[in-house]
Amino acid sequence: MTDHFGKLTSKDFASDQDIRWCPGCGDYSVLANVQRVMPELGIPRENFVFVSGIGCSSRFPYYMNTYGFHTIHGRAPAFATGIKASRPDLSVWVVTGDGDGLSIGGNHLLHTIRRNIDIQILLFNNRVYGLTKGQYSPTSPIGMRTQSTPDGSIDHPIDPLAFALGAGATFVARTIDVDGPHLQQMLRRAHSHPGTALIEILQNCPVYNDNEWIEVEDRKSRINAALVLEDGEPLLFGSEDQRRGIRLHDGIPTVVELQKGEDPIAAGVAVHNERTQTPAYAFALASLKRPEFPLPIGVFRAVETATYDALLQGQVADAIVKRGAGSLYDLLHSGDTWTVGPS
Amino acid sequence: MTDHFGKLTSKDFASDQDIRWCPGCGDYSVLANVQRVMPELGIPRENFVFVSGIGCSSRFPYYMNTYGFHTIHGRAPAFATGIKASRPDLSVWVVTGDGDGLSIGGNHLLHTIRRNIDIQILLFNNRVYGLTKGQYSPTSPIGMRTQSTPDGSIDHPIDPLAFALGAGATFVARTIDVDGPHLQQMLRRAHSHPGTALIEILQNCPVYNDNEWIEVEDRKSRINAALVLEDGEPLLFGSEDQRRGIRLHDGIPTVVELQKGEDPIAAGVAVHNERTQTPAYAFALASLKRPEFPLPIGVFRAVETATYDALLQGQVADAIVKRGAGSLYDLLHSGDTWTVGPS
Amino acid sequence: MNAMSGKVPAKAVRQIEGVAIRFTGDSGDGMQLTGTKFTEATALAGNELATLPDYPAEIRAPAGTLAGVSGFQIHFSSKSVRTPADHPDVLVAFNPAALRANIDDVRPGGMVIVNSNSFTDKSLKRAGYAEDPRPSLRDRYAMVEIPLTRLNREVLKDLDISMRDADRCKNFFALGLMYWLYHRPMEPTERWLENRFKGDLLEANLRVLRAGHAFGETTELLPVSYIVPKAKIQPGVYRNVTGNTALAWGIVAAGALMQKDVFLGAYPITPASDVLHEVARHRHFGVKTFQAEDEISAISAAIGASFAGVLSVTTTSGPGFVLKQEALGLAVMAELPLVVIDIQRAGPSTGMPTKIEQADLLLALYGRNSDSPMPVIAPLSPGDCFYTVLEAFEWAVKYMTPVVVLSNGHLANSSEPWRIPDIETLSRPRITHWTDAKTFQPYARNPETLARPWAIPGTPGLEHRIGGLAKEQTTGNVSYDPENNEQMIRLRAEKVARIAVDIPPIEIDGPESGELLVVGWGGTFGAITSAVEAARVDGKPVSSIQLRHLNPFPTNLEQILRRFDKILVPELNQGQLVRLLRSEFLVPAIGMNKVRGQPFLIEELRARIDELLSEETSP
Amino acid sequence: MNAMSGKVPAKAVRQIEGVAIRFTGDSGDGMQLTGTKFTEATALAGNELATLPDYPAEIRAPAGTLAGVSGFQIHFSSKSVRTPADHPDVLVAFNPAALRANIDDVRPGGMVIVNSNSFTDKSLKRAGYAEDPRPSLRDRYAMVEIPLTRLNREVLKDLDISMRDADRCKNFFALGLMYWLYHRPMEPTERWLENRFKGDLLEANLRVLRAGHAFGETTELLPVSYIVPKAKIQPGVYRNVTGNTALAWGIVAAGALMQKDVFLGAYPITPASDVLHEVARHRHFGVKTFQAEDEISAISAAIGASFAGVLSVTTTSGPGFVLKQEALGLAVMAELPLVVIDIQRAGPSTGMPTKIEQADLLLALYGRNSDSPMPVIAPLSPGDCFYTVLEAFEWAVKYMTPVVVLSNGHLANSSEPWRIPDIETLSRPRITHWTDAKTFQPYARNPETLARPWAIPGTPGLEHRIGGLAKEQTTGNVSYDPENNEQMIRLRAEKVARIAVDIPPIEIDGPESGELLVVGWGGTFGAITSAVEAARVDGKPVSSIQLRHLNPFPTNLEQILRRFDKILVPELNQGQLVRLLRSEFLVPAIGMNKVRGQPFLIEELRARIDELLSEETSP
Ligand SMILES: Cc1ncc(C[n+]2csc(CCOP(=O)(O)OP(=O)(O)O)c2C)c(N)n1
Ligand SMILES: Cc1ncc(C[n+]2csc(CCOP(=O)(O)OP(=O)(O)O)c2C)c(N)n1
Ligand code: SF4
Ligand code: SF4
Ligand SMILES: [Mg+2]
Ligand SMILES: [Mg+2]
Repeated sequence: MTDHFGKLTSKDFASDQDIRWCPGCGDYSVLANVQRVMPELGIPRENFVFVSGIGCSSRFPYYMNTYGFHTIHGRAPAFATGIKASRPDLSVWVVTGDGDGLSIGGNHLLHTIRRNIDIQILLFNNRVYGLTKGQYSPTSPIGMRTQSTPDGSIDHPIDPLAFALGAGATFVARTIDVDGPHLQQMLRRAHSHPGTALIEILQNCPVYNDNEWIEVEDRKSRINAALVLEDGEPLLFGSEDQRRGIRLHDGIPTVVELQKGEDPIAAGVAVHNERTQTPAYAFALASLKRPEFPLPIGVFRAVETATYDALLQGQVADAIVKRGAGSLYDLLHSGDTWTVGPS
Repeated sequence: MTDHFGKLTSKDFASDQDIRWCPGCGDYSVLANVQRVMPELGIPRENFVFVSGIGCSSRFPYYMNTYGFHTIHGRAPAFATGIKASRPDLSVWVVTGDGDGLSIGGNHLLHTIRRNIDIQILLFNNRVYGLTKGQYSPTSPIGMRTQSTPDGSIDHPIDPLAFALGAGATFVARTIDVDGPHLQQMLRRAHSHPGTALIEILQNCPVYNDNEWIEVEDRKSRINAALVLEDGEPLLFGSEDQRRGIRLHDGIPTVVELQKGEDPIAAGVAVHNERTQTPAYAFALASLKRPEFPLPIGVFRAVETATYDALLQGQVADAIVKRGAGSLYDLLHSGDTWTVGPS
Repeated sequence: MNAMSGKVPAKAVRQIEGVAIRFTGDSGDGMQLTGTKFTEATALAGNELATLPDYPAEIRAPAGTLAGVSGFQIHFSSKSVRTPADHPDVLVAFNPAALRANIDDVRPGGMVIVNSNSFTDKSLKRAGYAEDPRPSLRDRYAMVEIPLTRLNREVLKDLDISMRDADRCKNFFALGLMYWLYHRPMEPTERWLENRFKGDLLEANLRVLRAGHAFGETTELLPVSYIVPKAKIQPGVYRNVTGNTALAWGIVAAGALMQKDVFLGAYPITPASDVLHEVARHRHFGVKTFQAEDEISAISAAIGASFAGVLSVTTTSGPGFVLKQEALGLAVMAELPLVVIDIQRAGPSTGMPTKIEQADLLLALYGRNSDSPMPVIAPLSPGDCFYTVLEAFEWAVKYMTPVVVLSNGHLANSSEPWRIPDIETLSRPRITHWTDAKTFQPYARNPETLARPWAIPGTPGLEHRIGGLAKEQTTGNVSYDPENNEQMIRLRAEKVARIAVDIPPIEIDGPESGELLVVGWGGTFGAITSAVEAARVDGKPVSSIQLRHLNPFPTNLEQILRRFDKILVPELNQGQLVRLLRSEFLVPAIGMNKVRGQPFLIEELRARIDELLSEETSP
Repeated sequence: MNAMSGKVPAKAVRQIEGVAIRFTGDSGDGMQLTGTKFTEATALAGNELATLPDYPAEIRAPAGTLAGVSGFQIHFSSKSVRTPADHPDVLVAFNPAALRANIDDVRPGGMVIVNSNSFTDKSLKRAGYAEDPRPSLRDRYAMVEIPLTRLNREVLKDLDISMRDADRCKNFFALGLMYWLYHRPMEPTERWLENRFKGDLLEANLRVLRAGHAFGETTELLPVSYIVPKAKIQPGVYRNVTGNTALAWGIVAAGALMQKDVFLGAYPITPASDVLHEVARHRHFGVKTFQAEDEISAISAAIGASFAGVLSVTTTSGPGFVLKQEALGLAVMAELPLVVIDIQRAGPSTGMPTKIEQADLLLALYGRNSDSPMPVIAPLSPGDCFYTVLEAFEWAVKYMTPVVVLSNGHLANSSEPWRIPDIETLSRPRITHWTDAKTFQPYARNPETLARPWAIPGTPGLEHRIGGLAKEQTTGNVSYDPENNEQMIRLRAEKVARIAVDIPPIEIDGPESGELLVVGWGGTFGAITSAVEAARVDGKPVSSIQLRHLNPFPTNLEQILRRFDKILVPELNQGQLVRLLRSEFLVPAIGMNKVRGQPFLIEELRARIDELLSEETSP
């Protein structure tokens, strides 16, 4: 038992269950980082709820010593909606995979995001169905050969963040399983955002889709392969001597090569602003794809607008103010009634 | 019976069923225009299949004298996928509503669009559930009071086209129930697009949500309220003496007021290009919302890329070329076999 | 009878036991309102009554067509009334389509009141009549042909309202006439009009209502008016409720009584949507409604809310109930309290959504992968819907289980006078959430109920994980142990079986044993009881029971079944309860099945009862 | 027996009737491969055989833990073999965890072969052993302790391969040893290695295989080797098939035989995914597979494909089957041909996805809103899966109906030698699509089968609309007519009932009448038949039938049931078929239910049979 007066540590967030992921799975790193961030959030442990669907990633709640619900395939956001809508005091985290969240569960993700209910969603994107042994997923690239696509997949992949922005997301971010500090920062940011915060976590599945994200996982290649978003900073990437930037003109992103010392803003490079009201800006970032562009990492968008749970709670509070707390007697006697006397 | 040598007329596409929409419903106009366009498409009537889910709009197939399937709520795109994937020779049209297609059916719409299967989807957007008598829908504006939201709805609406672009749509367009010529043009364009073509049809429901689109339905107010997209033309709207344009700089759309005679392009107004590869451009258009911006009408995006049905058919054809048409004998005798002789 | 005060009716007055009237017209003619007002007046007049509204399937079918006909039937009496009656004694038809759609239901020789102005060539054609049907009907019915449109217009000709508005009042002319005919009080309707309208419209409606009444007094078309004496009714305060309103109030009341917030997750579907609508109006009870993106989300959110510690419920109908089954399986595994209300409608598939069936019983019991037992209750009448919901919530929290309530489209929309319960007499189960961290085990069981603890987030030291994978006893950890799995499956089944101790023994209507027992369930109560009682009045040896509790069954059910030679099980399906009784008790129960989208008629039940009783009993 | 040519075994050889061997080790130890190779060699040696693989639930559980243990059991004999055997006679355990997880299953006194090098402190601890279990086991089993790791490394020490690669060969050392022990041919495995590997890896594997064999010849640990004579097997060409492969080939074969393209819509789910995988490999048959976004989309697409005129099928397991029910209801209403394959797994909810149950029968029958009858077939063995699918397609197109096939996780993954059918003997139903526009009516019915015409898009003049709303007879137009609705519901039920004429009478295994009849269904065939036959050998008056056809039942089922005093219905669920039999025929059938995620043991069936036979027969 944890002493609730002392400070919690990451250990306090580890449950007693044996972890059942394959050796080398990216999920381990995510788990460790989540456990590290939780104690910092200033929330009593008993107020955390982790909710998941089905998949390797969805076993996550079992390993967190918080309240947890491992539900059914694809529906975690709906369960989480019920939890948060009825108990806005809880800190609700959804863990889902690219299959769980975007295949069978795409619709719930869509509607959760558009309602902007105040929860955090961690989408583990390994571009494959791990738990069912390696079929392609909605984020898998065209041509991927798997057991279910021996001749190569023919479905165009979904980009989770473009999808989320299309659904009206108020907070989207992307991070990398093995980059602890960045991952932790994204977790903190997601937590502090009022509304649905979606983090796409690029996750390696060494068994069924090894090295899918190696370009950005690897610290060396990352310099050119990733665009690290920093609020208020120009959209720059590349090494010192090969700096490049992103220009967004007429709605079309392009790469601008910068001379040494050249002022990026003067060269037309856009400056990152997470709070840009129009989703068009963040969507333009989400449309940047390898290999033509670097892959943006960080917070794409963080704008504030009313959350579903707060509005719902507000309607209840307003109703009580306006009509008084409900009286069952009044309800049953409302409208036309008549009395039958003893005969 | 129609004479298949004579030219078909719109009458040939009207079935013998009594139409069951309310008087004044926008669906009538859409039906009439669809029946008018069908004979022009050069396809034998028996090769058309209309597929729908459940809703007022989804009764559409009953009124078309083609093959038709009125399926279950929200799943029409999946049925259509099976039809088109197995019979690429058919011309498959989905009719759906904002509830059918974006509420219960959002996931199928998402995946159909991302697969880019070669079908046409007509999404009747009346921003309400008609058939179930007037609850708010996923496209209803915040605050809408309906039977299920007596205190006003608190869900942020989805924009069907932004959603579709987030899903990777290759063709999206928007049109208006009562604008016959434009509607017909959009139908023809959707038909000629290889891949999933989504048309959002702004549709009036006089019974449960009257005049929702009156600003753009009305020819007078439309001049300022709508931005009619024309390929290769600058994004201009407004009356002669109050011309305005849309600028898309740094990923952020803005309205540019033009002086009389001013060159829009010089003023930074973007030029519409349906074939812009990046979806960021069309998404920027889809992000334009009333009243800050005019509502774009027309084809937002029309880019060509491989369709699911063609790729699938191609895999079958390739397999036959490479391995010969399947032999059941060979299949059953493949791998290790042994013979047991008569004892 | 104030409406008539000061005037002595000049015409004959006859006393009758009861009567059934059906108001019919085009959807635009206001038949539902007319019926409702008549019902209110009748309730105040002190009769027993039952009603049945009948809406067209289309939102707005073309005016004047059969598809657009709307109807409202009311049956009232000085004796007990349990159904809206098989056949109306009086048909009021506002147009030819309404006449055509309904005339075959009218009791032979019954009264048929028509608007003679509506019999134009055009409207006859719209209704599909090749010729005017009235001449031939005059032989078979007491035809009362009133130039309603004209009379109505005349009354209003000096008012500054449009012709359309004037014509829309004519239902109140007819209502006034019917008030006269059956000596109903006018004030409640007048009062309602005054609250609802003002200015010329108020004036118009009041005028035509009174004009209709006056027309009755003077017209020679109606030589007699009728008095239906007050019925013996249990004293109390009454109101009309439809089944759907009663369900909604049951939901709100559960929260109020158990002092808990309530969460309702729902996706609109006919005929369940009105429950969502009604509950949504009562946010000040701390009740939250969530219109989900689909049925799966609706139930998932409800289960989430239950995990979070509020009372939770999800409402739907047939196809939506199917979609909820996977999540329901999780609720069984997670052992969380949840109420699922399925308002059955005619299927299969989309079927006839506005029509009546009771064919989701086996779905409720078996619609999930693998054995996942779940209690099922079915209300017997509109008012009983209220108590059923309360009972379902009580079971759900006491036994930590999802509970299914099976209403149907008939109960949903029909109304009955309902004695408002004394709130003090309603049970108020105290909900206790586990708090002691030392002794906490997520799947430890209450030795009596076998319920596991309801331990909710926010409670320090009780952090735990649940889910759909097989669970170890007591700890709830994931377990693939074969022995454990079998025990958990048996424990869950046993838990549901134990609910039987909370079910009162079922009471037999009629002799305790004998030749024939009729066994019904849920919403067919009125028709079955009426038929069986009528048969007994005729000296037939027949009894009946009506099951509210379908799983588990009442403990005395088996003994009762064994006491009768024959068992007849009438159901609005192809035979569901009858299968359960046969397999459970090996009794040769016989099904009587109707799947026409309509309730049972008393006469058809009666006919089958008589037939069975006259058959030779086979060994 | 070429492997031994030139060498006369110097040790004793004993002839036995049969033996069951279980290979067990860590998931990384290659147990499935070892078992498969042994199976192939055994099949070629001419024995009857049955196998059972047992995978860990996790993808890659931590090495050396109980969770990571993988197993493969093979039972082979010179007599008939129907199950993998309750208890292995021989256990091969590669590490302590494998020993611990399996030892309790071994027949008392059986042989236990272990890798003695693996009994390190660390691995004992990982397996959860407090101390080395071997000393205590030596009393109870014939322990054969071989320093497998060391011997294997020695054989390979001069090769240029990593230690890891070397260690990964040790399963072939064991395999070679077992080949020696049971006189299995080595060539098939050698040939397979040569096709699979090259260079040093090939060399390494071949070497250890042969070294294992040679070790058997020389070691004193194994003084005797065993010969299992050839079985009397029906002549023909044989191969091994798992149930899932047979299902997949049945799907491909249906298209080839009916000369139709095939469409398979599926969403991955254990244990059904392999059917999708296998079918996807055969595009050159004109077979299209569609991995959908979920189960609802998978079946919807399949129904669409059926409407479009191809053979269509959807495959899934428990929770996915639940999700398909709403669309299945539409298929019933639309009367389109469709095959739905549910590979049942242990539930409820997510349950134990890799474990075995047969508990979706009532779901298949009743899982939809309102009555929507559907034929159901369940294969009896892995090879029978092939024929079941063909039969399902035949029914589907002949009767224009969805058909459910209920396989299970046991059939899915276990394999049996399967006599490859002579393709000429397989039925090749001719599919005719309606073409005559003059006489076309979408819901006109074939008077014999009651099937409606299959009229497909692209056919001029047959344009028509179908859907889930109630339909008028013959025309198929939307209809709310009560009479029509009842008739359509009855017609659809009657159509399914008529399929019975196509079902051959069920054959009794054992006397035609008597004291006890055991009734099973689907995949429990092997265990039930083995138990019943063994009981008869011991003189017990017991017969059995195994139902493949669950809806409709074979027409002679009732007569058979009535000929026995007692009926026992063993099922891997809480009692499903037993309910159907009791309610349908009012026979006092008794359930025997097991829900442990495991198949029936012959001995437990046997015990229950003996028990029932020794009970006093109650009246
Ligand atoms: C209704 C249902 N359908 C299918 C499955 C099988 N299933 C379990 S997890 C999964 C996909 C998981 O993929 P993803 O979400 O990417 O998780 P990962 O294992 O890759 O972390 C599938 C198809 C299921 N459990 N339930
Ligand atoms: C499974 C299921 N859930 C719910 C319904 C009820 N339902 C039918 S149509 C509809 C919404 C229709 O809205 P929309 O698609 O916008 O169509 P409209 O009527 O506005 O044209 C709903 C909720 C249903 N038929 N099936
Ligand atoms: S299969 Fe892949 S995603 Fe799943 S646990 Fe193993 S490595 Fe991780
Ligand atoms: S309810 Fe609205 S959408 Fe439906 S038919 Fe009537 S007007 Fe049209
Ligand atoms: Mg994944
Ligand atoms: Mg709508």
